[in-house]
Amino acid sequence: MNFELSDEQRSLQEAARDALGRADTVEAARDALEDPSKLPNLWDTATAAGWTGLLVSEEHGGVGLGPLDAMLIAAECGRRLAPMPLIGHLPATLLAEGDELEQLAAGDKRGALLPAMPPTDLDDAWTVDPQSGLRRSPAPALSGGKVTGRVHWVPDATDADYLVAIAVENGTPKAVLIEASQAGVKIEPVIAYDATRQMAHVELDAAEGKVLGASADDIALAWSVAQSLIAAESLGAVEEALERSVKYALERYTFGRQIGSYQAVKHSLVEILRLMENARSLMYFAGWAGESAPEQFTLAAHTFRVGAGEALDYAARALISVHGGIGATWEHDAPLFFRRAQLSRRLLGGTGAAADRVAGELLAAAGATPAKG
Amino acid sequence: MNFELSDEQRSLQEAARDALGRADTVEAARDALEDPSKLPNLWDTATAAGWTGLLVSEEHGGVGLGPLDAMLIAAECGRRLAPMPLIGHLPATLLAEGDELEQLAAGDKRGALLPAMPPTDLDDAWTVDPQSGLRRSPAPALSGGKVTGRVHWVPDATDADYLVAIAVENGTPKAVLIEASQAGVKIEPVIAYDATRQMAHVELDAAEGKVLGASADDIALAWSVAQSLIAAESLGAVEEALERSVKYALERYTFGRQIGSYQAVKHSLVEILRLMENARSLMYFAGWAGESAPEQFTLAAHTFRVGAGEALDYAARALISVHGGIGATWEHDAPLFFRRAQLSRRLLGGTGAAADRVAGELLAAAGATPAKG
Amino acid sequence: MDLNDTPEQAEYRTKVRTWLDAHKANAPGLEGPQPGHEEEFVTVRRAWQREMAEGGFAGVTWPAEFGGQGLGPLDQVIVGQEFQAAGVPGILDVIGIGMLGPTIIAHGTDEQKQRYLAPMLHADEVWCQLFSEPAAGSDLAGIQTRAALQEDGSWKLTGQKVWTTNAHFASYGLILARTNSEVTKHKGMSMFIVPMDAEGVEIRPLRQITGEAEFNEVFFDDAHIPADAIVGPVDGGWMVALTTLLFERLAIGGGSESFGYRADRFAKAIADDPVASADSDVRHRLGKLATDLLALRYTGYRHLTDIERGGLPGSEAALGKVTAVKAAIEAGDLIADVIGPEALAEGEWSYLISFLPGLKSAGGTEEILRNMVGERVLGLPTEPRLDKGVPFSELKALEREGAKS
Amino acid sequence: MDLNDTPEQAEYRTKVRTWLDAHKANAPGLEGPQPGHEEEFVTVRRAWQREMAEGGFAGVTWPAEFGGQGLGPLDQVIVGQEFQAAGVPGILDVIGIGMLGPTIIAHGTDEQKQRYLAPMLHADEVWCQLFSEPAAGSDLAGIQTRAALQEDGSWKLTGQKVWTTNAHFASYGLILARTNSEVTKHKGMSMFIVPMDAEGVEIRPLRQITGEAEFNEVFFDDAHIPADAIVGPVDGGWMVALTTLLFERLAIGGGSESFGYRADRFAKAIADDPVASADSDVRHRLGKLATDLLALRYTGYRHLTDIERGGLPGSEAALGKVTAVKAAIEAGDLIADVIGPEALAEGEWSYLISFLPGLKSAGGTEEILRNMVGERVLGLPTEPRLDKGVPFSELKALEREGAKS
Repeated sequence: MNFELSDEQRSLQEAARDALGRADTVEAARDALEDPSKLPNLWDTATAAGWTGLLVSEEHGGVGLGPLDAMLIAAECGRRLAPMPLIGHLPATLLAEGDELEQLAAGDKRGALLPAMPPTDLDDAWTVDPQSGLRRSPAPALSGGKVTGRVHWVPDATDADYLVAIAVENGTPKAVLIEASQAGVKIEPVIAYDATRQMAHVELDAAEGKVLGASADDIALAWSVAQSLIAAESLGAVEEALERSVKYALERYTFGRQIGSYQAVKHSLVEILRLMENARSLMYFAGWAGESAPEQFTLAAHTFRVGAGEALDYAARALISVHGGIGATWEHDAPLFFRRAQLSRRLLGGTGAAADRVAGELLAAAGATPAKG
Repeated sequence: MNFELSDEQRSLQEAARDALGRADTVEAARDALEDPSKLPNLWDTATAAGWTGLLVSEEHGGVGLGPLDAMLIAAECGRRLAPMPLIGHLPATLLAEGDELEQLAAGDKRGALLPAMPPTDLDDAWTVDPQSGLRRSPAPALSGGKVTGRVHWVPDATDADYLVAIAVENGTPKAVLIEASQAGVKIEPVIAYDATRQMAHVELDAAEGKVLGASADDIALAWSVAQSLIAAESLGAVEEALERSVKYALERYTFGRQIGSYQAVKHSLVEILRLMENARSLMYFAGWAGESAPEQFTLAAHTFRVGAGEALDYAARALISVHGGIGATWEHDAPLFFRRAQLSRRLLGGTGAAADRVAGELLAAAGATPAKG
Repeated sequence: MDLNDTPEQAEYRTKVRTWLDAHKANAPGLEGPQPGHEEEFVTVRRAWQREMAEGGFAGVTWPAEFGGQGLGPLDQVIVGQEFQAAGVPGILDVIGIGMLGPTIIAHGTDEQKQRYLAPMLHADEVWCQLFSEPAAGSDLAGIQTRAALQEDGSWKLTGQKVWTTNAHFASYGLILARTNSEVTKHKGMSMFIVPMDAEGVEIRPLRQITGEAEFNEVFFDDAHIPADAIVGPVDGGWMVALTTLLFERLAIGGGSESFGYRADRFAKAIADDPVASADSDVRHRLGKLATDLLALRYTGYRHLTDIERGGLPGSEAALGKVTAVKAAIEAGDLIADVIGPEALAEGEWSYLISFLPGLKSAGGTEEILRNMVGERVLGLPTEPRLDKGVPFSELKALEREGAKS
Repeated sequence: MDLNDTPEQAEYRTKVRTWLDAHKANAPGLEGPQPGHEEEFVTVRRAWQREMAEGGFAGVTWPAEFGGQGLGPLDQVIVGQEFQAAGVPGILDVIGIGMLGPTIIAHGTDEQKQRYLAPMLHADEVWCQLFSEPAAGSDLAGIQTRAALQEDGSWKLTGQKVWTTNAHFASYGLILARTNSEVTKHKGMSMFIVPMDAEGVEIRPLRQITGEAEFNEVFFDDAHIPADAIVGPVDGGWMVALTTLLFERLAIGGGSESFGYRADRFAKAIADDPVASADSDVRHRLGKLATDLLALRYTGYRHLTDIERGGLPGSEAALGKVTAVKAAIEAGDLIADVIGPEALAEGEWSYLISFLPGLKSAGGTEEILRNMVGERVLGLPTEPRLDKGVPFSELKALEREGAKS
């Protein structure tokens, strides 16, 4: 029984914290709302630290670490609201092969997964996020080696060199590595609300690519890893929000007492702690499953997404409330955490779809035969 | 603008409070859990006060009052957890006719509606509560003047003389008045959790009855009135729970202070108040709509059901929590309010179906074309 | 239960409608200032308020001797309802006419009433309220801005105010300042009228999550206030402030839908999506939040009934804001869950979601509201106060000591 | 991240399994006492604990000199896991062996250890804990039960205790009583061993919402306690009580699933209903509460890791109960919403729903837990205490005064 981070993992955390501390990414998150060019380019940081090849085996030029290590890096990025394009890149490295994989691992090329949601117990289809609305779009189609379709709200696609699209051929999902610069690829950058997330709508019109060997399970794994990374970012942001909230609750007085001595404030801060510790346990669950119990990784990654999402929703609002009126102004950083929470909740299927999948996994294990529509 | 109770309504409230104060119905609610015969028979109280004919016109021997007056009586019954069989009886009087109606109005006979849920924007069928599970049962069928089908968890059916069944013939709902004593009627009394509610599963096997003239709208109205009555009972119970909680919060000391001075307790009691006042406004909405804006009554009655149900869920748990451990024991009355809350929430389609209908009404008004299953 | 007008109210409503039919062509739009066009916005809205004042629809409840109509609060509500129905904005200076003018009428000198009320009514001079401070959020009596008495009887003002609406185009502000630190904190404050263009007054906008600068910070650095600018007695400012807050409470009585948080508006956003319209999670969430919003609407009618009967809505009326914010947050969450990131990108839902966190604290944090209602309505005991009976000048030291123990 | 045993643990686990294979045929069922058969239940469970003690599986962490095995808390956890996996109950006297025995080992005299520990281990004498009182809920140090010193050095006990598990078949109780009212409340208490069959001791069951009487009230009316029954020094009872509470916290470390609130159990109830299994409201609710319950399971492993490393789980471990109760309440609500009134009529869901309100307050109300965690883990300041430094005898008067002000 050893359910804690290893010494190596703690070192990795600390190194990430150091590396990310060099730029004031929180301040940059504010400036970028007016002028996106104010965002620091953190790709070099990622490359120098070896994060670009974190999940790639040493044989292919990576460092051969596991999902939990990637989550720890993502958490540190989330803590600093850093515009670090790893949610797109890292899952792409799980599916890429050969020379391109080595380029991605080295950071010479950037990758982005065009994420597709695996089938659920209620729906056999592979789907992608629509531009708007609850009806999901079908994943792109693969035909004659060419990919056609639209995928919306793709994280980190804007500056990607290689897109890893999930495309369906005869009902079977295939991962296809596509050069972003070709004519059949249209990448429309979109920034919504949280300027540190560079997203894009991607249109593929008979885009040519290399069909990769990844199986449906591999592709589903990439989706779950993306879920766990966005969850880890959220957990990091919660840790920062709690720290800042506690600090203010100790500094600020009202009616002659520190506000942290009032039950309403105290209990709300403890609620952040409770949700945060639960989310941390779920990160360990996802990390452990990713390493030692792959059959539980889907469940684990999605519980982590749900738990961390709930924690950030709560913490971002509490950070504002604890600060009173000033927390809702740009005098304070709280709005940046709030915007991060709002957007994160809706990406990659959203936390709602993650909760639905958690239920679906458990119901299927319990032998449910749902009465479909 | 006059959105308050009239003097007459306040007198009605007070008279009800007096009449119900004569028996210790809360104590009886406890005793009845061991021995149902301990429940006082309140039918004579209802008859003497004219409540049995409350919604019946004077012409038919009633007192010709409106839905709001009925809700006020129900609220007083709820406050005392009184085993008053009006949720079954009063809606039945809205559909009955002729001699039977006069008998019901006078209290010479007891009636009970076998409630059927009207179609929604998603489902064209008239349905009744199933014995168990989320799949609703079809309403009984009417054929050749005879009614066949099962209706479960029918309030107040146990001692009823006349059942008013909602039965469907060629897709059209009809109200049918059925003598309970005949061979084709099987009434299986059930008491679940809250011993003050005498319910029954009713089986009709080619039961003979009198097909009444009530239209589909009339029948839908009876359903909504039943919703508003169970809501009113809940509101009354909330008022009592708040009063008892506040009293204890003033009496009880911990760490040298009255517990009501602690924010956690204070804010929780204020939350009961907030939910209670919201529910009261919704009762007035339902009462006003019942009188002056019938096209809004469905929406109003179901918002009241949702609001009062939420208030009672919260208040019953808070009543226990405020009292600490003792609130969860039979030393205290709090468990009786808790049981009342638990059962009320699941009767007559449950508060969940009511929330769904509120949404359905608003969505239909906004021109939705839902993508049905 | 009757939502209809009395005959007198119906008559007044007709009068309002008739005036609106004749004048609404002159009315500006409902939208707020566009970036870069703030001044234009203020100019147009000033003109519209002037037209309203001339028609008798500004200061409806003010006594006739000060240019008002001497009518009741229900008549004011009728004006609001009809203007809303006609899709035209009301007065620009809601705070001045609703709260500060009435305060001056109650506590001001004859000269002050003479000088200030008419230009306020006609929007020639807009006013702002200078009560809140950064270090005195929930505890208004903890303000630190000082007014120091000068030898000539005038005052010098030093300190910082915050949450000041309209400060950047206001002519005057009503300011609460500490004039005596050697008594307990409620007893050493006075109320003044301060010209916003005086030397030593600096105004800085406070941008909110929405990106708008609805509020300002105002800094005072030895700003001069003449002797005759005091409203009410020296060191008697707390009573004057309570009057202002009373009028604020009356103004809120108008109802919770003034923010535009209507169940049908939110339902429309969902109804546009056929999948969402049939989804049971979406429908349950919509049904519950719509229930809250409808409860608010009908609670509003109960409050109007109280007002019609000559009373004030009880303190529990403050809970309406709690419900409104809670339901609107749930609505914003639901709609953005249904629409996705597109809902955040721009437009009404993005604005709604961004606006709510600020609204939650505005006019008192939820914690303070719950304390207030628990104590006044339910009769629950207050918390132990460490600052009771302590001169203001010693409070800081006491706080520091408390923190250590 | 490794959930596997160390080689030593694996070996011990095998030992437990081997013993269980040989003995589990003798084990009673898992269910609680049936109405009217309580005595029988206790008899059977006493015998099973005796068999466990003889096998070395009661008092696993007790020192060998007192009949224990001298093993670590992780070994205790392994015993619990294996017994659970085998579907057999553990010891009857969880409170005695887990908390009261260790307290006596830490603070008792040699004579006391000699006399009481072995019969406790073998369930010949079951024990109960007499700390809580009706008037001292959250504030344990506010107890009023008095032990008055007699001329012969013995004590007379008067007062009332509550929430006493197993009192009706316990031989002895460990009782905290006030021995000096003229000092501040924490300083005037002492700990005693009291025979439950002594004259002047009366036990009354407290029935809960479930209908069960898990707890008792115990009344003392001049009950006699010999001089040698005191545990620890006179007026030094608070330190002894803290030891008991420390062992309680260690016992809780075992994990949150001990109540049986497992995600898969709740999912099974929903899976039985095909309509519910496809309903998005039901699925969202299930997904969220299952997330909480899985978080608890893996938080449990983190705590076990802490224990394995020789520490105690931090104070935040107390939040596990908050999450467990919250998620289980949501599960009960969901399942009863799906099944309908039938779920309340009888059986496991009715029991679950009824049990939770009591569990919520057990071991400290949620408010007190949040205070404790906020102060110890986040370093937030305590609330002002009115009872600081005040002799116990004057507290009542102080409270009355506070209520007036």
